[in-house]
Amino acid sequence: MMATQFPYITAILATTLIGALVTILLPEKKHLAIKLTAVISSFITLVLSFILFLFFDRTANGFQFIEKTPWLPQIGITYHVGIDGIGLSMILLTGVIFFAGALISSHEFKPGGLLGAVGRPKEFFALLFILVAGVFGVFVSLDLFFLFLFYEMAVLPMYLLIAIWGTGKKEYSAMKLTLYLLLGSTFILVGILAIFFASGLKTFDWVSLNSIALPKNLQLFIFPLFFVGFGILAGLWPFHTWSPDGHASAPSAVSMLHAGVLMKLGAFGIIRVALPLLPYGAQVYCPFFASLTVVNIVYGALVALAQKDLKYVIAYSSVSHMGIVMFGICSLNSLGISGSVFQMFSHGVMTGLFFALVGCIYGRTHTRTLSEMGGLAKLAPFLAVAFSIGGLASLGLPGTSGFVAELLVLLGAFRAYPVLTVIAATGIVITAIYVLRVLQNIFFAGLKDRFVAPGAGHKGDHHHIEISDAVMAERWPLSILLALLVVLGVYPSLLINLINPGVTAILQKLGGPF
Amino acid sequence: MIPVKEALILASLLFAIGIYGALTRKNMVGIFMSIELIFNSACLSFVIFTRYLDPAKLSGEIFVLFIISIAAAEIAIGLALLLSIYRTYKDVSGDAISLMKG
Amino acid sequence: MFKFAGLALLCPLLSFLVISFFTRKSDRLSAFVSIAAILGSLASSVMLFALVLSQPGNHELTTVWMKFPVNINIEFGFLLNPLSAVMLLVVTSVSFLVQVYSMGYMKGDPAFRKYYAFLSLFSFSMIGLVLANNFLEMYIFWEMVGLSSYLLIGHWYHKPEAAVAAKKAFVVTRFGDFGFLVAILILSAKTGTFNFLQLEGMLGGGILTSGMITLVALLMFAGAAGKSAQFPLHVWLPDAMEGPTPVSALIHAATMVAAGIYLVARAYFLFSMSETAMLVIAVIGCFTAFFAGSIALAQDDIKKILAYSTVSQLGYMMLALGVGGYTAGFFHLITHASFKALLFLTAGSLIHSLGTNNIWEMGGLFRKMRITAVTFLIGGLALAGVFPTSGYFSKDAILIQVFTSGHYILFAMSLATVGFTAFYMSRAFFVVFLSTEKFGKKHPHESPAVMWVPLVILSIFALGLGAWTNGFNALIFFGGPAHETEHDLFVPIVSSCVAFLSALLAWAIYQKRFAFLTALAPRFSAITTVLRNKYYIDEFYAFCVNRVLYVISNASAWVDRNVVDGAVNGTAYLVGASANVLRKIQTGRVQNYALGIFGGVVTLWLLFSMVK
Amino acid sequence: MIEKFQFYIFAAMLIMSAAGVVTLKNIFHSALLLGVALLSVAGLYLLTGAEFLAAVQIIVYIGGILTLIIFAVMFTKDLSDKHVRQTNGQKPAAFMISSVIFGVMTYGILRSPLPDRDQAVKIADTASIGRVLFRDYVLAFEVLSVVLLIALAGVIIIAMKEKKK
Repeated sequence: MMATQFPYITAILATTLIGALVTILLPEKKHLAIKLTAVISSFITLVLSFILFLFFDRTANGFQFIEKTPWLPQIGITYHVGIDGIGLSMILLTGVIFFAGALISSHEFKPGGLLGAVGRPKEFFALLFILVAGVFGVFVSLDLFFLFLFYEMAVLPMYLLIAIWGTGKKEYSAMKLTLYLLLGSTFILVGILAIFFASGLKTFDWVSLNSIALPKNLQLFIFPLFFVGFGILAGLWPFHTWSPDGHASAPSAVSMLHAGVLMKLGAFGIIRVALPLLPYGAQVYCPFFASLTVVNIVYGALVALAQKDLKYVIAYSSVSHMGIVMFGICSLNSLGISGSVFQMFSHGVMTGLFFALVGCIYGRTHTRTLSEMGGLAKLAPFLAVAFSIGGLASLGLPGTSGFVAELLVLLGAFRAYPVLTVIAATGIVITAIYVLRVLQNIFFAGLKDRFVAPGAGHKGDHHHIEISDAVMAERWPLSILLALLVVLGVYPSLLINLINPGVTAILQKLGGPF
Repeated sequence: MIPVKEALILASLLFAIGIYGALTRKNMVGIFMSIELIFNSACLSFVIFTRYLDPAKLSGEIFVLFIISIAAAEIAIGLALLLSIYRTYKDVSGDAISLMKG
Repeated sequence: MFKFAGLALLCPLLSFLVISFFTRKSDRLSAFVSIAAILGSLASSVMLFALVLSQPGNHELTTVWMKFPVNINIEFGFLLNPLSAVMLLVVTSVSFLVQVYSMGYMKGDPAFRKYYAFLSLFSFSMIGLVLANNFLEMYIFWEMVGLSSYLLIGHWYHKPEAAVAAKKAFVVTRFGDFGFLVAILILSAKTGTFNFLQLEGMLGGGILTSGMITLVALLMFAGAAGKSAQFPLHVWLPDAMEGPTPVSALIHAATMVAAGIYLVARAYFLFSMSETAMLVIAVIGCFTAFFAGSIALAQDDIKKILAYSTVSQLGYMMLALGVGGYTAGFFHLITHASFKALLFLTAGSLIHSLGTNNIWEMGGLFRKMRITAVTFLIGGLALAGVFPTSGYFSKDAILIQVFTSGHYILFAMSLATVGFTAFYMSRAFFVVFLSTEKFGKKHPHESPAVMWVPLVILSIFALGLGAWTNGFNALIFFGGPAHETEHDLFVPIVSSCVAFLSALLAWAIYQKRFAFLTALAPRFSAITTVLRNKYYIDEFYAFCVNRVLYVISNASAWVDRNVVDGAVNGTAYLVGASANVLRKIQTGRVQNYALGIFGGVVTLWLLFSMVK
Repeated sequence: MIEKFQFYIFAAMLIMSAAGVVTLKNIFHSALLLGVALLSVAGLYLLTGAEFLAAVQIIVYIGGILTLIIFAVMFTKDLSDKHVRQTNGQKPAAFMISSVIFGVMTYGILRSPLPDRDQAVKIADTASIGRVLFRDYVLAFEVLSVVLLIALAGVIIIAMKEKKK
């Protein structure tokens, strides 16, 4: 097919990097041009990823859209990119979240908006672009060196994005996040180098490395390194504490990208690197890590229940949900891993939605404390509906993608660890409690006196805050995310059929599908 | 001809003395002088080695020439710096200047 | 045949979407769309019922929902047989009547369209639940009815009680659903399928050990108990009365709460394989019936009386299923749907007219609201099981079943419950309709036709469904049709006597107010207090949630902040502190550094030479 | 034999003067002793047959570098009197380190397979050094000249800047 010869993947990476470049070159004052560049290039990446989705051959096994150019052949580094269904679903997710995030943050840069108070849209978007380029890069890399490079590229801009445009104790959070994630990267780097030297192939190429079996001792030694290293980014308990602080301090779009996409890099890394390259290690360690991830699920939900700050609730719910992702991975069977990839997508969309909504709400009420809100459904029905649907997806209600994901993970995990699965399922019950608690606190029950409809406050009145419903710039991104949640909940095969071949390939390395 | 091993031992002794001086001298000029001793020890070794190993090519001697020229440049710059330090601090002892103290 | 099933399922969904996205501007249009859709469903379910009558047995249509390269069967489909056809008929007809009724009841409500959208969503989910051909699909719709119930209970979300009640309903049922989910997980892991018919075959083939079957059955029963408000998960149902009354009639009396019963009936092949599970079901059902009936005795809110009565009746159905009375239990579900929906709607009519729920603020309404009064009476008689209403037939079938099963304690308790039922219904009737007028300046009036016509239709069903007993017995059965036992008159006579005596007692206390009876009241004050407070179960749960769950949750949050994160910050502090010590090495003196360099070189030399 | 004798004489001179350079309290004396040490090295060069180097050593080191150093000593004269401590507190450690360095190097030299006797030596005359320098090492030579130029300029700039202040 002609269409497949166009280097789509490189085009996606290039679009984001060119976007960054253009943004940097634009004059500081031209806010509109900067925002337009951001929205347009994010839209192009979305379109490109959608084209990939359309042209992707669902019947074929293995990787597609492969591009391969030697980069530093002396030490076996190749620019080798390509996607399987797992990578493709993550690319779609990134495209969607990026687009929504660009829209939302363009909106927030308006005077009086959350980001408008800080200003500097140029630097913000440039960093955002670099981050996204890194994210895309990880999902497409078939070379461990590039994978690591892109991984770092995605992590580092986060520091500036949070420390400059964040809220609250942003410097602390940014520092904690960066140091923690770099700790994880160190583990990964050691693991990658160990593979490089132990394989004897003198190459970082994933495909070549995947075709051989690494020595068992080595696998035993480095599998935990990879799992913990990537797990840190995925919020693995007890290495998760960077995430609530980071998410709570970050601006909306950054939280969206971070919780929505960046945390997935961790889980994706485990699926792409740790499982296929170290199958023996996986079999040995996964029962142990499975119990950690169950702690993630239940404990994350319990802690979320006790939070008073809305963003912290969402952040801890991410910890809990990422636990589901990793739990699915640890099940080491096709239902579980497919489920966790699906959950990665679903949670990405859902949490992107949540953080966008939190931004919308915070921008209106100027508070994130749950007890200070109430009854907002009356003034902002759209936000209420959007939050409710997101919440329902979060508690795994059928008809939303969250259900499919959790169901698949539980079905898969039950075959491997029945008792742990039952414990994990209790976490899902607790999720229902805290999601409904949040919904009730913000949107239902009596409307707080402080909040009035637009136009109802008096001039110069500082006691009342005027609350309006979502405007178009907010409705569009939110609607896209909502639609995805529901469509995938009703017709999951859209993704499942993509994911399955990739998962099967991994399972074959693990000793056949079961 | 001179005995090789003794000569080399002599050079290493000179080197050790130079190190000792560089580590203990308080005055920067003293440090410079110790460094010159170290240079000389190196040069001496070069000459001895080239005599013994490769007398035809003279590479050691050429090297020594370069070292001497560089030493000259070094000492010129070093002393210029020393003078400017002296103007600023009225002191040229090695432990007087500790701006980078942690 | 499947065309009709699909039509019945899709009509309400379409109506939900149309109302949500298109007819947002018009109340009338939204109501019209919704009613038209449910009428479509009703029509197709009638057709379906006719078809099933003509060719009984199981008809299955199934498609793959998600495909996996392992032997697991995630599918979506319809299973049509007499059970689902009858249930479908009940659901669509009650939905239809309630939707019509709501036009009058909800008139002028600011969220009228939302209300109809959610009613449609509910109908869709409920129909899907009924038609499901596998456990997973059933679970999906099961959760969705829970969602619609949540949304409708919280219809007046700005009332804090409503918001809390909605949340409580969702969470409590979710506890039960947890069991259901685990049961599904076990089944899937052991058999690789969720399909009812396949599972029936596999279980018959002995794929599970009996212990495993008991476990699965009990877990599944937990789900059913949550939905059908069985003790100890019954607490949400009375609170759910915060929702609009037609919703209570539809969801919390006739259809959704019966889903638990339906689940047990659907999975009867599973339950009947485990005697332990059956016994548990019977005991819990019986206890719930007795217990909720006793609470209903002392309630003042007319909707709460009916709510506890519903819990109690659902207990009956469970009891029937538990003692093997498959037909009887399910028949009671149907008759109960008709007369309980009727009772709720009449209560709605009263509330609509008076604006209060408290029976003591009503009184003497018989003359003002004749249709309501008569239909209420019919419903009450049916509930109390008086001959010849439908309630008589279904309830006595259950009692006979319990009696013949030999569980005499259960029989005694259910007999007592009959007494309770008769007592609280008579009490409500006497206080509301016959006692002296108390409504003061309010002017009670009969409700509009759009409200009373459904009442009349329902009361016809409540009266006449009993005539269908034999036909029903021949249609819905487990194993083989229930044999025509020669009518043992002992049970009906005893139960009727009990009912009559209780009614008489209520009459004496609340209508005649005989002095010697009212004088007794203080002696029972302790019991009344306990009953009024619903045996303090809510308090116990509140304690569990606030003291236990929130304490655990706060403790975890504390641990997270101070132990887990404390370790992180501690590490950071440790690094900082050691840097504080180590920075003293950084003297700023060049010669010190040189010393370090040479010292290092020397040390390395020595080390290497030692290693050699 | 006479050469060996000459060698030991120069060696003794070198070591004693070097020891003086690093230990004497008077920095001016040290500077003078440094001259002696450099001279001894030049002598050793002569003994090894590198006359050209010996000449360069004397011209550049003693004529240039030593002069500079003495200038510097005189500039900072107020710091070189007897009352000022001329050593820091690192004496013991420095002594240990330098003795270990010496020990290890000596050990290595003694253990090495170098024969005690020199090979037959062709006298390296100035002409051959010039040939090698301008043929084989011409590039390095040119670079060196640039380095020297830069150093020259650098010295001037450093000195000038200070004057402005």
